[in-house]
Amino acid sequence: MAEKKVAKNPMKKKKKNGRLDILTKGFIRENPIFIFLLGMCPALAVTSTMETGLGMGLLVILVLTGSNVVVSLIRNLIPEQIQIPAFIVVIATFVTIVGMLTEAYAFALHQSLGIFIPLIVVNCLIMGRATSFASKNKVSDSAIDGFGMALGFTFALMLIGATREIFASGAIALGVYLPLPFEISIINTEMYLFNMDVFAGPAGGFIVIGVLLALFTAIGNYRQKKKEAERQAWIEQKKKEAAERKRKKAMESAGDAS
Amino acid sequence: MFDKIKIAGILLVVGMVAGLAIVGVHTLTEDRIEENRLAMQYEDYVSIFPDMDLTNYEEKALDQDVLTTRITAYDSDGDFLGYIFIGESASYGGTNRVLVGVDSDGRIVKVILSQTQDTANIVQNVIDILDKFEGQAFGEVDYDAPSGATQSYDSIWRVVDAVSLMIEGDPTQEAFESVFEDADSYDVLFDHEDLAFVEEFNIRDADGTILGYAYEIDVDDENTVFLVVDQDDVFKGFVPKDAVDDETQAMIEAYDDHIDTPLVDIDPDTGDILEDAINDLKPLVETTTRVDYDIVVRYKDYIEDDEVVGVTYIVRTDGYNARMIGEVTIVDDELFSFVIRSHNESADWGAIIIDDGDLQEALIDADNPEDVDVKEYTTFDATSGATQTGEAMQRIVVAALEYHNEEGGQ
Amino acid sequence: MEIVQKSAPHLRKPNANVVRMMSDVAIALSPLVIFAIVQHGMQAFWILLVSVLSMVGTEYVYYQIIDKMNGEKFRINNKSFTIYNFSVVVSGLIYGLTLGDTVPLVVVAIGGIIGVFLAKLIFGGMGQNIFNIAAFARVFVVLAFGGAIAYEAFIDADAGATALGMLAGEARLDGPINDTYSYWTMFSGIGLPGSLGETSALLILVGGLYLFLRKSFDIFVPLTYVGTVFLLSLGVMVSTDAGWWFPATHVLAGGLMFAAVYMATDPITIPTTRPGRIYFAFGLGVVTFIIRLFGNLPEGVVFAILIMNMFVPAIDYHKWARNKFTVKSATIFSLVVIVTIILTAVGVNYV
Amino acid sequence: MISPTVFFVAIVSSMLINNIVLMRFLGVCPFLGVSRKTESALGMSAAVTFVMLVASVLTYILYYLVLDPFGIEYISTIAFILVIASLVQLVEMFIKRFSQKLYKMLGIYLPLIVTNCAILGIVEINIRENYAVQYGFGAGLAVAVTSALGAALGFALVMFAFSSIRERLDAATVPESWKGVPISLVVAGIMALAFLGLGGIV
Repeated sequence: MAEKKVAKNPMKKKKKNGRLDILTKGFIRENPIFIFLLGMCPALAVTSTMETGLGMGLLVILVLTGSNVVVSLIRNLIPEQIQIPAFIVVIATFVTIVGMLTEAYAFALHQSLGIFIPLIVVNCLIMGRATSFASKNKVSDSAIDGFGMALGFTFALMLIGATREIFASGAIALGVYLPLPFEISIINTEMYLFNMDVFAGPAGGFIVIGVLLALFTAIGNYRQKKKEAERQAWIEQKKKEAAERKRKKAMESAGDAS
Repeated sequence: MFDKIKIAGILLVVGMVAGLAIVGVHTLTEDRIEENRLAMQYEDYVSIFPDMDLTNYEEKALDQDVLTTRITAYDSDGDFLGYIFIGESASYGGTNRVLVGVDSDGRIVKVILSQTQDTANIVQNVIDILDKFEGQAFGEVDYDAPSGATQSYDSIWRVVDAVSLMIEGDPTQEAFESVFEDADSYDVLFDHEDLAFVEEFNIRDADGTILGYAYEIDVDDENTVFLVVDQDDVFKGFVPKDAVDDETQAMIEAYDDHIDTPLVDIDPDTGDILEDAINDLKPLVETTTRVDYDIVVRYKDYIEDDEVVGVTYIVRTDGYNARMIGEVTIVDDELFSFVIRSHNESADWGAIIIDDGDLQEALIDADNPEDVDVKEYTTFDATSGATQTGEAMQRIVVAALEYHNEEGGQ
Repeated sequence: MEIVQKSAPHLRKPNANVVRMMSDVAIALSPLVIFAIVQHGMQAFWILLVSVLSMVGTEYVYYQIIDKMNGEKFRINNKSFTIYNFSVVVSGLIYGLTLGDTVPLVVVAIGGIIGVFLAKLIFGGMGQNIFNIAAFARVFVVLAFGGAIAYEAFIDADAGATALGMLAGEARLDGPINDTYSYWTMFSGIGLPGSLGETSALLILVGGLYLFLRKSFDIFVPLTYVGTVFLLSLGVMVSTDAGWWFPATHVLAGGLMFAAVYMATDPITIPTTRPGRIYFAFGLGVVTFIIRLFGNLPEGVVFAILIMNMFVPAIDYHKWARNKFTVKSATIFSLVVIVTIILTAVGVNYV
Repeated sequence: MISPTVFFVAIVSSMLINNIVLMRFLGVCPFLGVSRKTESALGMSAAVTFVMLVASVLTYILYYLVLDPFGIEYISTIAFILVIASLVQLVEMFIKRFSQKLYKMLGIYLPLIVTNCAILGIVEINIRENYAVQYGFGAGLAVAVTSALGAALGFALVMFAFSSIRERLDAATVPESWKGVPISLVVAGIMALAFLGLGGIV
């Protein structure tokens, strides 16, 4: 049994469900922050708490899904030469609208994100998805792609934010910035050692992302090594089988001869 | 050509649709955004008086060292809610902006640290104790400082203290106002050590003109009384600072008959501390003339063998630590003697230069005391603070000479 | 074909000399350690012990884990572990000596662990680090645990300020120090408040002299560093009429001497060429003095070391790094020095 | 008359204390992406400086002469990004036409600048700081340009230091999983930590 398992070619990917794959790939495999290093500015600037990270993520979900849909809708109407300016207009429009909505309905979030709301316009992630995916695929796929990618982005921001917040204040709060009907601490260690101011500041942001990235790279490397080992084992086995076959053939022919 | 027009047209359409969408959302959200911005601007006010009507309040600029603004808050029915005092005071990282809310009963509603540059940990330490101000009545505010965030905390209680003075009023000022209606400010002149009164005040009106003088008498630990005279040394009565007990009140009332008689003509026979004060003051009033000068100067005749031979000036200035008072005697337009009568310099450094006497001699001997290099008379180890002590001494002599020359030694 | 690295990395790799150099530094530090324990009591001993142990322990555990991951067998003595050349011990000692005697031990330990991990191990260990390990650990502790340290010694200048702390902010030209501490106190360090190791200029000089005689450090770095601060404060003294206490305090009272002798001379994190080292030390002096005079913090040496560390590879950059001063570079450098002094001396009147 | 110290404070504060990369997190993408070689770091810095200065002049004028008087400040984001995008396009064409040398130096970085948040960020900050209200239109423009120049110089300073550190790190024995961006981020973190020490110098 075990041998059979090894014998499966690990290089052959099993066929995945297309839509689900588009949705989930942004989470880990093509995570915009940890794998592609897109949108590092907001990843550093708005993640001093988990909630601001979540808020930024929500805005990006709205903008990215919206712009992907619109870009995909008009992809056949826009000539090649003016693609970029037209996309910029679309994205900037969405950002402006989302910014105004935030200011009206989530004012605390708007204040804490500050300049980084208009800066969503220049987030490479959004322009990148518009040119590389939405302008080539149909509307429903583009919507799913935008949503999934932004979800991955949100996940990364929340992870960074949670790490920084727990070190900076020893607790993770929810309901301070987002217009939620409650205000609670999800985690509260109440440990004085966790009051490391530095993690709320810029230096902590860089260091936390650096450490998380190293962690992700280490996990990736470990997986790749494992995969590589599996592949090597498979090749060995194939070689062995071939040798066996050869030997058998030789023996057969030898037997025939005798 | 047509292609280019087409491209331009498409861009135009995209732009127009985008513009329309933005304008649409803008009209939808405009009012709410404005509301939110207002709420943020007045966030601190609202957290003190949640019912405050933000469209109807009065703002008055206060001309003070610490307090900058007073907001009078009303609720939506137009009823008076209380005051919000805004003060600014220096702390470690920069200036702290502190808001103190006072309700109509004169109690503290809330103290808010609204702007600070101190580090988060220090601020946290301070915020924890701000709550204890809540509900306290002025006059009995408990200022117990926590260990740790000293400067931050100091900056806050300075503001609360200033508000307290404004609400409660300054007892000294009120006492003076009960004698002189126009009294607007006062300044401390001299400390007196061996006399029945401890401090001497100038009382001024709003223009800065001197209305009269007051002498503070500590009857006992609890009761303080001022002896007030006008600028012609006419007795204006004793007035209590704060409330005094019945015994002291009786002592004061015994002098009511003498009000509006010149001080030198009063000859009481009560045998209490108030009598001592009058007796101590009489010779001062008789022998000296008070003048108002940049550095406060007062002069009296210098008498030797019952003969007036010169003028003695008493000059007050600020030394390194606090007030320093010197007596400069000028005979025949020349410096004759210079004595430091009182000072607060530290015993190790500043006082050495005074006790040494070298600088006094040098100042008297010099043709022009302004040219004396004070630093030469300070020991190497004691340069910094002692130099300021020496410079204060120099200022005293120079001021006396200057005044003497201007007034012609009258 | 392009030759990228002029100062080859092997120059920075551990060699036989390192053991002698590092043990020399440890010997030079020992009078300071004894002085710290005498002056501050057992608390100083515990702080130094924890700071050294945390750094040594982190490095040991790290290399054991790395070996394990590479599939090697467990051995008690690990080949990459740098306790054998005293490098990590010296870092730990210096880090401990920059702390005040009121820092909680657990904070000391966290600073040591994070310091040696983030500033040394992930850069590839001994000889590869860009930033001074002790300086990074100290800065991290100050900024992370500002609250824990502040109340007693560092940030809130009112409560038990160090001698230099009295000169922070508004009071920077007031000079109350001589009223409190005599020159002898500031020179000998007896009774002077401050970090464990920084107070005694006398013992630091003794250690520096030992290192100089053993040729274990580049004497030009501390000379330039202290000289720059002295010249700048002299300029300010002249322009503000402050008096001799001003330069004396800036040289003697803070952590300047300690940093100049033990931290700024760390051969790994300073430039490789002689002129480069002098530019580096001059930069240290300027940054230190600017932070002290204009900044929020009373003390600037550790920040200055980190800031200048980040420009070390730039100073060493192959296109302009030279082993000797040329007439041109010497002229430009002297001009820069003069202009800096004049700017600081004039600028202090406008701030 | 506005005092010259305002300009000095503006330049020092936006260069060192509020350093655009280390403290404001703007332009982190080029900071990490184009800093492998010192030459390219310097080229990028030059391009950023140039575009940043011109963009802050243009957007400032646009905002206070067009958007503000007509009460349409809320479309400023879209207006600014279009100005920057077309400006970059123009500059690219202009340089290509007139100076091949300059084009070789800046050419490949110019397209990257449109999506560089440093430019849009500084322009937005200039408007938010309300210089025109504080100092009047003309002087406000001068202050805005000065602080943009300071920001660009700060960008160049850390780019230069960072790229030389990365060149040295390439030769170091950095553990495999820390190689590249993770160790660079930690270096940037330590740099930010060190820059905190400069707080309050102006």
